[in-house]
Amino acid sequence: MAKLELKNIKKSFGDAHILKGIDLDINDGEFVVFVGPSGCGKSTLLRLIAGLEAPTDGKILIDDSDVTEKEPIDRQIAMVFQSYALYPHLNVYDNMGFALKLAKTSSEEIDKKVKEAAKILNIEHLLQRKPKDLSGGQRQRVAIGRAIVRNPKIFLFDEPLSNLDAALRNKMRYEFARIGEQLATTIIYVTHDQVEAMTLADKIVVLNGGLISQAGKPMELYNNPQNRFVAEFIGNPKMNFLDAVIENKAQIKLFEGQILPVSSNGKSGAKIEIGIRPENIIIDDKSLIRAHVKFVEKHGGVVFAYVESANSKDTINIQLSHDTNIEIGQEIGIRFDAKNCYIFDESGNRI
Amino acid sequence: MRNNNIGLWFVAPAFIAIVVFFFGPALAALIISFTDFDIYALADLKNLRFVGFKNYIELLQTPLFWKALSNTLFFVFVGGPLSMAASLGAAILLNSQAAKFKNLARTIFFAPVVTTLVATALVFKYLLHTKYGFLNFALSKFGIDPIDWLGDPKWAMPAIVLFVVWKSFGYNMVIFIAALQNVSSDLSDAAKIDGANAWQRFLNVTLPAIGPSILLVSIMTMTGFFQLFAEPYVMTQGGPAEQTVTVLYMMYEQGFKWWNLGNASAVAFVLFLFMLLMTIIQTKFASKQGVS
Amino acid sequence: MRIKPQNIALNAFIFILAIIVAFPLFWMLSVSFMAAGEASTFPPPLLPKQTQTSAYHELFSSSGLWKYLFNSIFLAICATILSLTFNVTAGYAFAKLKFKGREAMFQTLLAAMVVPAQVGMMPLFLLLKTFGLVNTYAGALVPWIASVFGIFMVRQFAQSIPDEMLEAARMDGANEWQIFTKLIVPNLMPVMVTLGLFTFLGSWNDFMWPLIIMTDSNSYTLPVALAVLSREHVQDSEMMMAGAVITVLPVLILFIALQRFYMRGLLASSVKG
Amino acid sequence: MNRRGFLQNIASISGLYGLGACGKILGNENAKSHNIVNMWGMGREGEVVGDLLADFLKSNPQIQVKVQQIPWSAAHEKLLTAFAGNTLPDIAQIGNSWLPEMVAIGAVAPLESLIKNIDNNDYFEGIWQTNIVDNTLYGLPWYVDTRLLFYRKDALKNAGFNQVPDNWNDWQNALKKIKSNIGEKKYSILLPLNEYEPLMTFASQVDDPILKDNATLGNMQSAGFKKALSFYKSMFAQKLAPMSAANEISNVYDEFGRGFFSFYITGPWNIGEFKRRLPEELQDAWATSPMPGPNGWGTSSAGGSSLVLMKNSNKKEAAELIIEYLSRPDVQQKFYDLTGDLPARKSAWVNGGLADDKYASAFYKQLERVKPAPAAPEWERIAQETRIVSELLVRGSLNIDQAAEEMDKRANKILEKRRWMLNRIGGKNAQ
Repeated sequence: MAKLELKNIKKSFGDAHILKGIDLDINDGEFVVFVGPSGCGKSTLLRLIAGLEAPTDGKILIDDSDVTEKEPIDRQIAMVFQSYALYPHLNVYDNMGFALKLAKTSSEEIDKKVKEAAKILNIEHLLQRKPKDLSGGQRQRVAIGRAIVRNPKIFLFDEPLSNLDAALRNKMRYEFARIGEQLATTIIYVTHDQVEAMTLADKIVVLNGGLISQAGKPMELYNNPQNRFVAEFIGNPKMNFLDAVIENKAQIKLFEGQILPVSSNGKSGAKIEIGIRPENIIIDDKSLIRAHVKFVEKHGGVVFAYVESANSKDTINIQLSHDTNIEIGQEIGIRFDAKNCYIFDESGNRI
Repeated sequence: MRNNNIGLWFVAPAFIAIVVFFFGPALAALIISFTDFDIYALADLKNLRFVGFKNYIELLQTPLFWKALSNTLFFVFVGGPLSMAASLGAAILLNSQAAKFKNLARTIFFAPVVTTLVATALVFKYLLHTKYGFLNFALSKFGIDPIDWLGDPKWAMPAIVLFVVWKSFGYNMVIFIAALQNVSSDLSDAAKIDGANAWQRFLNVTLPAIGPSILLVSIMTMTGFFQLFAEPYVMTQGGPAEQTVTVLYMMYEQGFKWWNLGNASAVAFVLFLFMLLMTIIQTKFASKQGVS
Repeated sequence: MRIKPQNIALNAFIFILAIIVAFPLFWMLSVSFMAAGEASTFPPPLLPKQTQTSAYHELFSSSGLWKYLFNSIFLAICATILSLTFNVTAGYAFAKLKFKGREAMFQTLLAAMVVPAQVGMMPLFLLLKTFGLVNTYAGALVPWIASVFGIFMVRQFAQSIPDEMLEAARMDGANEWQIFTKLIVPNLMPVMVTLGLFTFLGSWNDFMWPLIIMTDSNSYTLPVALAVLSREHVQDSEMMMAGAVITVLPVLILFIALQRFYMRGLLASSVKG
Repeated sequence: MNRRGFLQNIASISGLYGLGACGKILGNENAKSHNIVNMWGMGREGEVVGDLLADFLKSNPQIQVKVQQIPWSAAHEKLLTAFAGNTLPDIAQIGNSWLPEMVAIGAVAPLESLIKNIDNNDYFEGIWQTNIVDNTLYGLPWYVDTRLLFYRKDALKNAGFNQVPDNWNDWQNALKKIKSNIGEKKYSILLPLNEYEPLMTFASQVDDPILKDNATLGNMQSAGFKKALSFYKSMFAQKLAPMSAANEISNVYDEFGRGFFSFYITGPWNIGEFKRRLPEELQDAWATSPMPGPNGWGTSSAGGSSLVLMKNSNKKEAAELIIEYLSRPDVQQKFYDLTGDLPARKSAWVNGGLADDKYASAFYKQLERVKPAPAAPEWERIAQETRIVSELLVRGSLNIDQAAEEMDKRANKILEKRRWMLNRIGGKNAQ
């Protein structure tokens, strides 16, 4: 268990500036997920923490000691790779024991630790197999097992689930939560999937364009996104956005002229976007905001209706209960409470 | 398909050519190796005797054959691994991220491969000259006395190996570079995190990953080194003291210099058997190691 | 970016290695422009005192080099044409056409890979003798007509042509020969360049077979002529180096110009195992 | 089938274009025509034979000659290959010692019709004998050749000798003296390890023949041969000769000029080369001498080249005219002028004053004392094998007895077929 501090981390490859100044504190025992679209720098950040790359600028501290210039092995970290990176010529047992062997651990000690880890992961029966004889999920466990035996201060996971099919991914997500709890150590987990982030993390760090967009507890990010990027990124299905203009301190005006009683502290006449989650939109035929139903998606428990309104660039997604009788082609009215609206200025910041 | 056997017409010319000009003669060579076919038989077939295994038995009793065989095996087991080590070393150098002008360096390293063997063997013959050769001149700068590279029985083989390594290492280097580019960088990162140093990473990540390439390259290289001929022909004519006579050189001399075609065919088949044996051993060994 | 000292060392090492590897070729070129006897002095000179082409003049005027040059070029071109026609048709058919005995024939060819070419050389010589082809261009070309290696290379490449393309052409009413000439050959162009290059270089650099089959000096190729001349002119290093330059330069230039194709062929042949 | 025919067959089989063009180029070149006599000349002789024949061709316009120059080092190999491949010319110059072999395989035709016009007393006896197999003349000596000593007069004088001693013992003492004068890095004599001639010269000087029983068995373990072998070996053992092959001495003439060695056993062609290649100031410093023998002047090899007519030639008449022309005394003299090759006919020596020439006279003397090589077709191979074993001897991996035994063993093996063939035909037609 350890805490990790990143101080103004920058990383460039030639002219490409991947990380532009990251400051982040990760506490002892926290399960932190780095999430963001591809190219946001999340994997690079992980590799910097691992010591596989050196930062162009900035410092990395583990338990208050500066490890910026240290080799991976001196940082007491373990990492699980997206491709699992198992040694193809070694069997599961040797794969898991490899690092210990390099550290000249006694063979009894190795045996004990490998078997312990195998038990946690339910792979005791696979120890003599070669990686090529394992299924994707099994390889995944071995890769985790290889990290566990090291007893590291920090676990690093680089998109560990992205090579699995959907069903297995759900199962492993649960496993990760369980293992995370069992290990009770600091975990840094990189993913591009916000569902994984929401379900696993103690703390989510949303990265965008080489900078931290927002960091915080999952529900904090969901309920209180600091900017349009986080608002859109977190939450499934996605938040809807409608163009609007600030009328005055207490009101905004939608595209078609409807006035909503939403208070904001922006300047009058400023262009804004309001965001509203699908579950917060209510069908109300009396409402002035009119829309045409273009498509209805029946998921069973819930139904999503995609409607078009002059106010939005894209279709608006509405979450309905399963007993709705809405149909394609219908004209409906929609409304939403002002308290459920998020307002973003032109540069995407929450106001 | 309407015309089912049209493919036969496409294949036939090449197939017939290979059967007539390759399989046929190879089979005939087997038959000839059981006769005393020589220049007299060439003049008059009445002078041909069927001698059974006599050519083979006599061959095994001929000191020159053992000399040639041991010379050839020296090339195969010393020259081959040396050449492969040079290839692998060069490939690793050029595959490292920090290397500059990789393409230029690769072209330079590869150039000897496409050059004409006879011509470059001649160049080396002069470079290795005892008195005026550049190598001895360079060595003299380090205080080493001139070595009679091609004239001293001790040095003739190493000198030819030096040439062959220079000439051939670029070929395998290219194959190794391609193999190294396919080595998963994740795997090498994982090993770094596991605490492996560069040498341990090479042993545990790179080497297993390029194993199949190494097997292939070693079969090709050793097969090639079994067939050395032009090098001794141009550089030493088998001398000094038969030190550089290879099996193929012996076959050439027996066959095309003295026209003892029976003997020469036996030599050719023994060479063939050795090469076959090598290939089988290597493949077996590799499949045991789990390289597919 | 921090420049690590080991990176400097690595590049310096590569640089030195490149110099060592290139040196023999550089020296060959340098000596070929020296005055007669200049290279046989101590210490060995690196560069000619005065660049001159006398060694080349001597070579061309007295030793019939034009003839050897012609023989080498002519044989290499014919070998290339032969190899392309025979191997491309066969390689394509093995990859894309179904016919009786295809597998058996292919396995037979596969078996040929383990038999060294030299085994059959002596009977081949006798065979060609009965046809009166010893000491003829045709005799020298026989080994280049078709090669298992070439067929494999073409086959491997042709397998990537989608069957749908051939089927579409058949639906359009093309016959097999039209499909081959109009559709396949253009699509096989890259591998044909590679195969052609390999054959050309192989024929040009070949030594043992022309040495055996070309019995008189009018028919020598450059490598054979060079080997023979070198025994007669041991002391004329400048002239021999000029001969080496003439022999090496064409293939080196060809290789550098078509390097991309060469490397592809090399790698293709290395994955066949 | 000619080339064009073959290629057109290929072309028609495969339906290819390009090759038609190839066929044309092939067909036009090198076509065999009926009035062209093909001739092979070796080395320098091959270069000058065209000039020699200029007058002949003027007076015989119906005959055309196409000369091929074959390098000496590959000549024997090329002759056999051409025989095997059916590509022999009409006339060839061949080494004397190869004649039995060429006769045995049936490559050459007897020169019966020529013999009437030739006076064999005008030839050196030892040389003439090499051209006769089974009492039949198969070759006409064209030039003669033997090996003898080229040496540095100054080195010999410094050692206290005015001329080359006539026996092995004194000669070697002279060599030792020279060695002690010139020191560690230089040598008294060059005996190139890649040539069998020096050893065979010594071997020809002893009483025992090299092969015995109608040349079907080796006789290398005889006392005589071993004596020659010991003498040869002692030259290296006492560091009188360097352990190197001729091709490792980059330039024999320069090295001779620099005094790297002072004695060299070689042939007459080097008279011209020494004159041409040695610097001006050394021109008076060298001389030639007949070979010393075990007890007084010794024999040397009956070398040289003969002109032979090939059996498969279809231009025999024209070919014989050419051979006859080339052995005329006046042509022989011109030949000498062009090449420095010694004329085969004594009259050419005397008429041209060659017999009294300061360098050539030693050869004239030596040629009266030459022995033909053993008349076994396998001789060339045996000689080569013997050389290889002698190199092992010199380099110390075998002793004299072992070497002699090994030489016999190799010779006997090579001669096995000859013994079988002679048995089969009951000893008749020994060749």
